[in-house]
Amino acid sequence: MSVLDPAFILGHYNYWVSIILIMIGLYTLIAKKNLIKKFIGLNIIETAIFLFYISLGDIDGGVGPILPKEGAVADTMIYANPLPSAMMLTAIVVTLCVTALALSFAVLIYRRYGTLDAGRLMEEL
Amino acid sequence: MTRSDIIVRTIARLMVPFLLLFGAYILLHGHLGAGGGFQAGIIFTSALILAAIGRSRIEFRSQPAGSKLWILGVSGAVLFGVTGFLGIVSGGFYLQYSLLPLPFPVETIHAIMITIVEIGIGIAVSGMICLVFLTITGRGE
Amino acid sequence: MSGEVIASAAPAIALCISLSAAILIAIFGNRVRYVNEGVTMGATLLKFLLIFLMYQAIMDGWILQWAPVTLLPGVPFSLTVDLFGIYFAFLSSLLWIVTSLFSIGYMRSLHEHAQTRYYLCFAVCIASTVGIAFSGNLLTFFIFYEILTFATYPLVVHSQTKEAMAAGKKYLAYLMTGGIVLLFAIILTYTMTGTLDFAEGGILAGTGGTDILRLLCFLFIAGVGVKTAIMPLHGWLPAAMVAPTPVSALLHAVAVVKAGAFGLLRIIMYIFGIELFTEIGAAPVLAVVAGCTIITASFIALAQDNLKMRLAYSTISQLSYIVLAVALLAPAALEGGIAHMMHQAFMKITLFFCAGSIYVTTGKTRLSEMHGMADEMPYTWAAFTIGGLGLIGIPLTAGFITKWFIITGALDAGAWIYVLLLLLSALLNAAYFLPPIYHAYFSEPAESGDFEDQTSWFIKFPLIFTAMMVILFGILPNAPYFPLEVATAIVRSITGI
Amino acid sequence: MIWLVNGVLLIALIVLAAWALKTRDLLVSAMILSVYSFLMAIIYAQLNSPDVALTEAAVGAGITTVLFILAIQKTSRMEEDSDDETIQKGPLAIVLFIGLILALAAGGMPAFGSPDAPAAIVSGNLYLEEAKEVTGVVNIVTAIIAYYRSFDTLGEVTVVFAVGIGIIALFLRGREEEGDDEK
Amino acid sequence: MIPVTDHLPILVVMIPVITAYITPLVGILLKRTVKGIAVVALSVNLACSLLLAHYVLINGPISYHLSGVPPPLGIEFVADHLGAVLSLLISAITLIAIIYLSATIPELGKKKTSIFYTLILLAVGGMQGIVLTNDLFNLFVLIEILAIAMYGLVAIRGDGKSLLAGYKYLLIGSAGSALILIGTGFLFISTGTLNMTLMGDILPDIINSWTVLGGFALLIAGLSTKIGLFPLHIWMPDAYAHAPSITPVISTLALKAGLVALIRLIYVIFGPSLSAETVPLPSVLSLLGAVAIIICSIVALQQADIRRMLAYSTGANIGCIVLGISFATSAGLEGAMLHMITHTVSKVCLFIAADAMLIQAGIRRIEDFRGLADEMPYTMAGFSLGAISIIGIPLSGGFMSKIYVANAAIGIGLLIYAGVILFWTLLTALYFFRIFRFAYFEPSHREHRLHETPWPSILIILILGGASILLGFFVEVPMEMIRPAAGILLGGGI
Repeated sequence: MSVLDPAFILGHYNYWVSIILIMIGLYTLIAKKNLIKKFIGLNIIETAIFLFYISLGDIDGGVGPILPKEGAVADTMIYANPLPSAMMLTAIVVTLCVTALALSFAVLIYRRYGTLDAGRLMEEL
Repeated sequence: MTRSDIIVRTIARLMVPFLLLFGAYILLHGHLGAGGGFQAGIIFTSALILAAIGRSRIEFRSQPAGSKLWILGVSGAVLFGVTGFLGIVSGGFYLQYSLLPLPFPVETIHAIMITIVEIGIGIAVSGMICLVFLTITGRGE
Repeated sequence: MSGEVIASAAPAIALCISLSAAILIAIFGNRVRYVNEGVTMGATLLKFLLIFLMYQAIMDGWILQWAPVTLLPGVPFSLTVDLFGIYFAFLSSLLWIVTSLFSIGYMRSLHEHAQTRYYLCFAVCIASTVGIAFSGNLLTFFIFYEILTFATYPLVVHSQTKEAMAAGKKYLAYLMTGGIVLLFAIILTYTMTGTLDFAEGGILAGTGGTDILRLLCFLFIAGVGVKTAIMPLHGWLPAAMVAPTPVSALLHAVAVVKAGAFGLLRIIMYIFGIELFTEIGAAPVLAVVAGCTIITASFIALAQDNLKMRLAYSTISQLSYIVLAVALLAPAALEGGIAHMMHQAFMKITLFFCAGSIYVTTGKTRLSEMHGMADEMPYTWAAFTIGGLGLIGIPLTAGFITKWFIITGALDAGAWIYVLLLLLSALLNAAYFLPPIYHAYFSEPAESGDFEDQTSWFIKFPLIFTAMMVILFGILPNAPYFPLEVATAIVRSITGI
Repeated sequence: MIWLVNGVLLIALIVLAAWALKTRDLLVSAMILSVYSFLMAIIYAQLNSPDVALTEAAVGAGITTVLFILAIQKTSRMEEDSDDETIQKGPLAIVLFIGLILALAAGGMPAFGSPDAPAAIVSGNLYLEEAKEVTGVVNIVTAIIAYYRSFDTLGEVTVVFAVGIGIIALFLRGREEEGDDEK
Repeated sequence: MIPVTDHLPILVVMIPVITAYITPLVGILLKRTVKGIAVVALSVNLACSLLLAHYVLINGPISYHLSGVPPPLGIEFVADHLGAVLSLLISAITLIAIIYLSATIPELGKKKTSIFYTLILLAVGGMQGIVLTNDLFNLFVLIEILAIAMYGLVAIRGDGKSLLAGYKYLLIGSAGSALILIGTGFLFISTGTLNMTLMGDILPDIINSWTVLGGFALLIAGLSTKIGLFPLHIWMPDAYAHAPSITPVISTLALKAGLVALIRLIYVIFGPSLSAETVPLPSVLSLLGAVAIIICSIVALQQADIRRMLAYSTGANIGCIVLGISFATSAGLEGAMLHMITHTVSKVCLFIAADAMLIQAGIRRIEDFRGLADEMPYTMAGFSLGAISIIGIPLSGGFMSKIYVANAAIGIGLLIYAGVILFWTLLTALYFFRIFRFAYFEPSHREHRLHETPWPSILIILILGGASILLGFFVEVPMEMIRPAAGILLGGGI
């Protein structure tokens, strides 16, 4: 499969978007000096990763993995893979927790030093 | 206290019961549709935060409120963690419920236990996240 | 190692005697008076007795072995006592007794500080020296070899002056680097052979190409060469002379450097094997290095005014006799070399004792200040004379015997150049030992004022004893248990002649 | 048609992310993040993952944003970047390197939405086949979370718990110190 | 009915976690009992780990299906020899640390102390889980539990510097977690499963896919932040310098848990298909390890703060372990695992001794060691024993493990790495001898004579110091577990 093949590019477009988002987020995380901004970056990354996982779980023409209440699994229906969704639910919580922790750090650090600039703060260490 | 404050607070107070109801719905019907313990926990948290906004005078950082939430968070986690040991006691693996000596078909036992687990998650998450919120906000203004 | 191997904890007990002495000293040394000295003396005597008993067993053709645990697959922690090992252990434990006596006299007279640390480290040093002697494989050897390095460090920096700390740094830098190189060689050997046991005839034969063996040989010699003070790896030895004299006497004339020499012999004879060593062409190179060391060190010694420094360079020169003897690869030279380990030890320790005795009594360290001193200190200078003559190689002293054997070996090997070199070295020895002796007896004292010889018998006895031994070795070289006799037996067992 | 909507949404995401990166007003940044999360939730729903969509809407657009706003309220609203606006080369290099790895890796993946991707064959379909009979739960995601992989969920609860007490611990000392200051 | 012994893998994880849940409540209700509960829980945990190790040694690895669902649907725990031995190490060291902690003056307030215990217990649970789990996503969750507990443990003191150190750690750790999550996704998309053993079965067919390699690289990069592999070790010195006493000890263990994850990643998931020809990543790892060894040691030489110095020393040791892991031979693995054990024991000894000195005498800087051997002889003796092992002076644990790693390096013809390890010994000796020189050969500059540490601390320090030396002599004891562990891993796991 050639890299320039439009089918190849289109067939993966969700992945490309999530990669771009991950890169933007990572740049925010590394390059931005503001302690809160860094974690806005982390949230961008994590959300993009969720997008990546959810994309890999989806199947063309499928529906969400909620089966009909009655009767056997309908053969005619295609369901999306439930496992990535389940994993991502856990990951969302983890991200929320890490963000909460990081913001607490930021609030407390601001209270101590009156700045959120990483460049200045790391000199204090 | 401005007029808009009163409006916001009244709306917030009015929304609390609906949010709680919605949370309960999400929690108990998680096995039927989208949603589950965690989402319910988040909605409960929102309700509690709104309640906090609605009654600005409340001293959430005071010891009683804090420790109650703490008990909530802990009991949810313990409920989940200890329920898992039922699996071992009933002769299976940790978190395995199929061997529980209940007079239902396996399917029903699972459904019951899944609900219990979801409740545990919901309680733990709402308790702890609320606590986090109140800890961050509960001071400094 | 030929002979019947029997499992016995005796070697371990011999080690433990010194170690428990160290522990006792560590615990009680600062609290109870005379514990340091009492425990040290008790341990020395006990240990010597045990080693003497083991000596008998070994002479009967047994080999004692104690290998309780495995360290690497196929390499146990092995204490194995064979003839060569017990020979070295005997030497160090015998000299430990006299040095302990001397230490007591020395430390008391000078009211030294930190005596507990001193005696403790001394005991550990002796334990590791005996451990080196008893090592059944290279790894065990290395373990004790390095422990010796680290245990000597506190002794070198004993005075804690700036100069001493600097010397200590130098000492560690040299010896640790050597240790690392040696360790590298050991691991390489292990990877090539899967074993590290000392075996007669070597273990390396047929395991690798000449290049890798040459590299290995180089690494080994560079590794142990540091302790053996082969030039240019000798820098630590003169620096270490800041240590108290008993330390210089026992450790730097005997234990540490002899551990190096012992290791060199062990590696050449029991890891490479004489044949392989010859095959890879390492011997001539080693001989050249040793020859250069002998001559250069002698010349440097000539220029030293500080008595201990002169002795230090003399030690460097004398050690290379042993190396040269090995490198000549002739049985007679080998015998001479092995015997020289012991002979030189006695002669050199006598001289160091004398230096210590002079320092304790008069506080003098420079040769130029020692003119005319023999009248006041007759015993000391008599012993000095015997030791000095011995090192020159005057007949009827121990030194003559070994030099004779080495020269015979050189003649056997057809290495004329080394015969000449040895003779030249003897001349140089004479040049740096005779003048001090002459001045001590016949020159006028530099400064007036007599002093009384108040040296305690703790100091006098050891040097008289070792001087007597030098004469005895010279007169009765072949008496049972005497070095030459044992050396002959060792060489016989290796070469199979 | 759907993919066109998706395409627009995805491009909007990139624009929003870049804007969030660019702006110096943290409050704006946080609001953008909220919108971003909301759009993301719509995409998740599009991709047949209603549970995650619901959660992302509640968490990403809701709770997280509130957290950010709280934090910004308690600190300062504007970034005080001491350095100028230029792109920093070191971080950029790292990001490009990781992006390269990601792109290479993504290139080898099965096409998006392919029904015979290994993930679907090896485990996904198994859940779909047996989960309903075994657990009596029709939302398979719930079945996985609360039964098949409930240990992960227990771990998740533990993470929440750990963060909760961690944050409380951090703020505790603050109180004590403040008490000291008042004295 | 499942035999009770089979439940040991989950018990060692859940006992600390459940105890952690209830500890804060206990802290509110019955303040005095927190220490007791933590000690009891960790003692029970140690007993379980011992039983587990014993069981595994005799009967072989245990596979435990959580929720009673076998893989690929459920989560699997595998208590193989590696997991069992690390579990034992973690339980034992944390128990010792907790006993030490409860025997010393608490440096935090009362409420914080109970939270401190809670976080330690959570960290223990996380570590135990990491070394036992055989599921990649579960590994991620457990790593997060551990990481969050560690962030809390670092910053719990709440003063400015510890907050900054904690934030730095959090930042690097979060980036690492994100990378781990992406890497997991790549491996998941390629193999369709999360179970490591199953992945290992599937991967050889698709090993050359970019997706797999990219996932592998990202996972390793992410894990590097957790194990402090150069150049991602930068959080360590600050975290260790400003955290409360026991945090570096727990962190030392946490690094080892991360290394176990690395070992499983390389050997269980990639397994035999991983060799230098197909995937060059191991040689990259070797290089990183060697560079870590040299650079961290050189930086350690320049440190004035004892804990920073120890942190950089840890960085170098991690490099050595990674070096051993990257050789992909049983000798290398054995050496790496042995070094994990010896380094943990000795470094914990050093940290605890350094902490005892800090509490007792406020000693933080290396210059303060002047005359210490005179005033605190036993503490200093324990410190020296630990240092001897870290340096690698013969017949100590550290010496033997370095020999094993160096031997492995020569075994595959990479003499240069053996040289690096030996040279590193010199560097280590240099920075520890600085301390020895101050402590043993220089007079004290203090106005008051210091008092010796209380005896429970001394006892703990001396036990750890003695253990780090004795490990060298009785190296066969851990090797008995390590050898089969290496064998199993090289066979691609169970």
